[in-house]
Amino acid sequence: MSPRLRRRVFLAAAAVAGALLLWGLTGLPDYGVYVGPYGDVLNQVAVAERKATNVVASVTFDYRGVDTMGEEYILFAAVLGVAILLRAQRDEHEEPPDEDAADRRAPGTSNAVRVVGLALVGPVVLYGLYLVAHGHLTPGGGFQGGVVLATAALLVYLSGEYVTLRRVSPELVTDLAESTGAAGYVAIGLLGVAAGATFLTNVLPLGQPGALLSAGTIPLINMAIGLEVAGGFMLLISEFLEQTLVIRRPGEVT
Amino acid sequence: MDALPALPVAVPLLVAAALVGLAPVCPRRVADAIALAAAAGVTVLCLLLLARSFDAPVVYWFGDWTPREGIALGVAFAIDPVGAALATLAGVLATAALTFSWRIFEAVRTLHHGLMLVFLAGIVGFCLSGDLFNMFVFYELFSVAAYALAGYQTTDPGSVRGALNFALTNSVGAIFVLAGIALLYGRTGALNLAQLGQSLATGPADRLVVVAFLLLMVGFFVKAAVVPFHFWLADAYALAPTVVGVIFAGVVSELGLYAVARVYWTVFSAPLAGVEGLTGVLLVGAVATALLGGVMCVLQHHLARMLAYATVSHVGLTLAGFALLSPAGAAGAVLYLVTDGLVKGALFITVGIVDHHLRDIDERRLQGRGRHLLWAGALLVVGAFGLAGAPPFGTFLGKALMEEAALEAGHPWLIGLFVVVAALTSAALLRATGRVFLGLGPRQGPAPRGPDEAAVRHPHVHATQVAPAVLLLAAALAIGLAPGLTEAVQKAGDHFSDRPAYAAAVLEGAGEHGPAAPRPPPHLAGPALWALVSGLGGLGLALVALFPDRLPGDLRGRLARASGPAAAALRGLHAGQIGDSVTWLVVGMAGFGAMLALVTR
Amino acid sequence: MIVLEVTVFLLVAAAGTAVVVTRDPLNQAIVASFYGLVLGIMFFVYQAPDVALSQITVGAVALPLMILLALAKVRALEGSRRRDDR
Amino acid sequence: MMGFLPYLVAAWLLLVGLYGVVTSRNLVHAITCLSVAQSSTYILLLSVGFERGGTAPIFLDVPVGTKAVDPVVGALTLTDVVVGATVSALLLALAVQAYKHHGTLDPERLKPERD
Repeated sequence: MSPRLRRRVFLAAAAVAGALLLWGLTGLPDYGVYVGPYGDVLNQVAVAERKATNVVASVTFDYRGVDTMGEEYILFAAVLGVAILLRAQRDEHEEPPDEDAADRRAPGTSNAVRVVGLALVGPVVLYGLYLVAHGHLTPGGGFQGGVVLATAALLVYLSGEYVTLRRVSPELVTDLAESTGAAGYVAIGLLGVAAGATFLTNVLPLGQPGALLSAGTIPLINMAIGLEVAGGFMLLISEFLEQTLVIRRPGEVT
Repeated sequence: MDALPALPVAVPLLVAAALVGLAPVCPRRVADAIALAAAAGVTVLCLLLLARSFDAPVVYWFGDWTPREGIALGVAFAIDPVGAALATLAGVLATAALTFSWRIFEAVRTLHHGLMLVFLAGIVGFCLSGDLFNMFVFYELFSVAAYALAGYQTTDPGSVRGALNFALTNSVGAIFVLAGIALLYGRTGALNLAQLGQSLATGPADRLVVVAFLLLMVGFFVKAAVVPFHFWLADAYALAPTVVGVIFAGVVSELGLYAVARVYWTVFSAPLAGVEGLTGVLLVGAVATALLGGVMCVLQHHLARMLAYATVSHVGLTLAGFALLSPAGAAGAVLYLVTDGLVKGALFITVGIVDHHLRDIDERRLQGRGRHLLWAGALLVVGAFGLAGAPPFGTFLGKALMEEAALEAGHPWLIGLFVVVAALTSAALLRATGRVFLGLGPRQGPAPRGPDEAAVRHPHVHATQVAPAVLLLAAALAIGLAPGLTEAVQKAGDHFSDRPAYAAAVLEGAGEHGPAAPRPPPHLAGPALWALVSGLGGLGLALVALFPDRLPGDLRGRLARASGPAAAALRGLHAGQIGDSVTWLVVGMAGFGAMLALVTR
Repeated sequence: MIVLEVTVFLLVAAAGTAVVVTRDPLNQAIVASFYGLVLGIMFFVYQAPDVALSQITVGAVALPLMILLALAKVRALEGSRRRDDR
Repeated sequence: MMGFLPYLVAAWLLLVGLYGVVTSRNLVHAITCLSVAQSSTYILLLSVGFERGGTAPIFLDVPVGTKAVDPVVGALTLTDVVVGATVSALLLALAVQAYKHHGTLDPERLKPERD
């Protein structure tokens, strides 16, 4: 199809599809009206049963923990995929950084940005760790915290310290963090099996609601995910970085 | 409580993570062996589940969250013979593919094995799950792994384009699935299939139910490559590495059909039971898919692409079985799907061997170059008959059951569709085999390039390459000859389509199934005759293609004039443009939606 | 409260449309980052702070960043391609 | 009208995103448009679980029993956000690969070499 024909066909079809979609959506209860029962039941029982004050966390990591295991492995698979695609490409395309690369250089970084960026790394890491550790109490958790931790690595890059970043997160470490986190989730699931219950049963002591050490396996899972997500996103970013930085000469940062 | 139902998912995931984590220190052969052992282990676990699920569905609540007063708090695997059989098929194909890649695929990395195991775990979880959102998660899991695996072959630029089209189009399909889930959740507040079904059973088939079914159906049809959602498939399947293509062609498309059938029977069968035209709507898709796939298959010269379109056309046939919306139709479709998957897996491996040893995969350029690989040609011929549903292959029995169900449902013309499509796909394969391995037919395209250096350098074909293909074909034959198989399959079909029993088993832990209604054995004489007709038809078509000069001159001219422009138009339509596939997806959604809205009015 | 909700919904619709009509991918990445942020704010309106947090970290930061990096890579490849032509 | 506005916005974003994918002349642009279409499902999911007057389902400062929105859709959307982002990352890597092989990001010019 030519672009113009395609646009016309799409618009015609989308008009019909959109009408159908809206027709179906009018069958929903009005926005703001919730009929339940799933969420209502969980809001009633979850805190008592799981001792986690954040019910979203109980749902994510306990009641529907197997979904989250799948989700974690989706990230795992995507990161592996990116690594396979881009590393294979790098191997076939390895060329030494050449000298007339001036027109292709990544934009330089000013000293002020560098200082601010580096100064932010500490607080960002702390915040990420906080999010991971308090996921069962307040909003946050392994996923959000993991991404925040990965952005700490990014800050290092933005401040132009790419060489430092390479030293901090070589592929081996991020690969290892990622796969340990992923395997950790399954291992925690097997704890339930070892205790004679089903897979992913929360068999650790639950403690008291609101305490940092509560909710049994939920904080452990959060840690596993935090590790996996931080490693995974760092790997994603550094794979793309590797791509851009092949052409950036070391010490060229101004 | 034993952990068996969770293991076929947990084990490959754990092994995948371990392989990736240990990649730097793990020798390649060890990694190969671990991955192969994991895939074989998954197969065995799925077989055990299959055996166990025949008496009653195996219901496994993760985290021990058994339902309270009919409300599911957690996620369950609800394993019946149909789901377990598909999971087993995936395990078998993955084991075969990894065995095949033992010698080939030198550039392989441990990461690739990890991805394969995640892919397998996703498929298995998808087949076993009894929760709609959990199905979506596993669906995305195997899809994401599949996108990466499809684009991995960096030497073939086409594979990247194919993977992009695959990933973009299928992601749109996934969005539709999720929108359907959201609609259902807004109405019922449930995600468990059984609970969803119970909740909808008391209500009418109103606009929300219809549109939710439409969204789920369209989303899963994208994966199944039902026309017009099929435009992404050929490039993705045909250009992917053989080790991945085996699983793609063997089971992945069929998973889309499985999902539609599963969701229909567990969730929508009560409100949609009275809808007269639903079978008709599904049959429109089935016929279009079967015929277009069959014709495109004949038009291909690239062997793997040929198999990819054979997959499309056989998805159409399988859909026809499910479309009858009867237990018998579902039983036939499932048997056909599994055995057809085994045959296609064997064929894909054989084509992979040809590709590896002759360094080419185009039937015209390969003309006569396969003379020293005659046994591979023999495998392709045997596979072609399996594909055509010749007795005693399991595909024959599956097709016989579907034909009987079609007669019962008052659609005798479907038999004609089966005959024609089987003839088309087997004709394409027989033509290519005759040309490549016997050198038959007029020369087309570029002349072959002298003596084949590549083949001289690779005189030895390893047993690890041939054995998987032979064993897969043998399995397809053995299933067709297994005693008591028909009764078992019919029983599985009955359970698959018994919504109240499924709901009771999942939500109330109800035990064994009642005794199956006794059924007369299927009539095999008629189907055998039809299989003979389509086999001969396929052979005849292949001979016409190979010896066109034996046709009377005016007939040949008329044929060429009639088919040339049509073939060119079809090829142009299938150029593999990304925007096109997504456009057709929306067109298909509009078309199926309009039909559904009409018949449910 | 209702006014706030309507405003946010309309803002989301407008920002999403802006992402699509911004045809230059570099500019689009910036608009997409803004869109991710608006979505995150909307999730606070939905009383879903967990989702809002991850939407902001992913949608407003990580994803636009990856888009920028991919574009940088393409630009680098373009440079080497042009040099090869010379 | 207010009762339907979020659904309308979701449907709009889905179609607009798909329009962008279909008409795009740049793969990176198309991938970003896909993420807009994907975001329609976030809105849809959170909307069907929203209860007017409900708090966030976090019972740290409020007692259990307080009216709260559905925690399940929150969990589902969390998964959805991650899935969307990871698929986009993978697609971007494929787009970079495509550029390397074909020298263009324009899907119109990623023509197959016909057999």
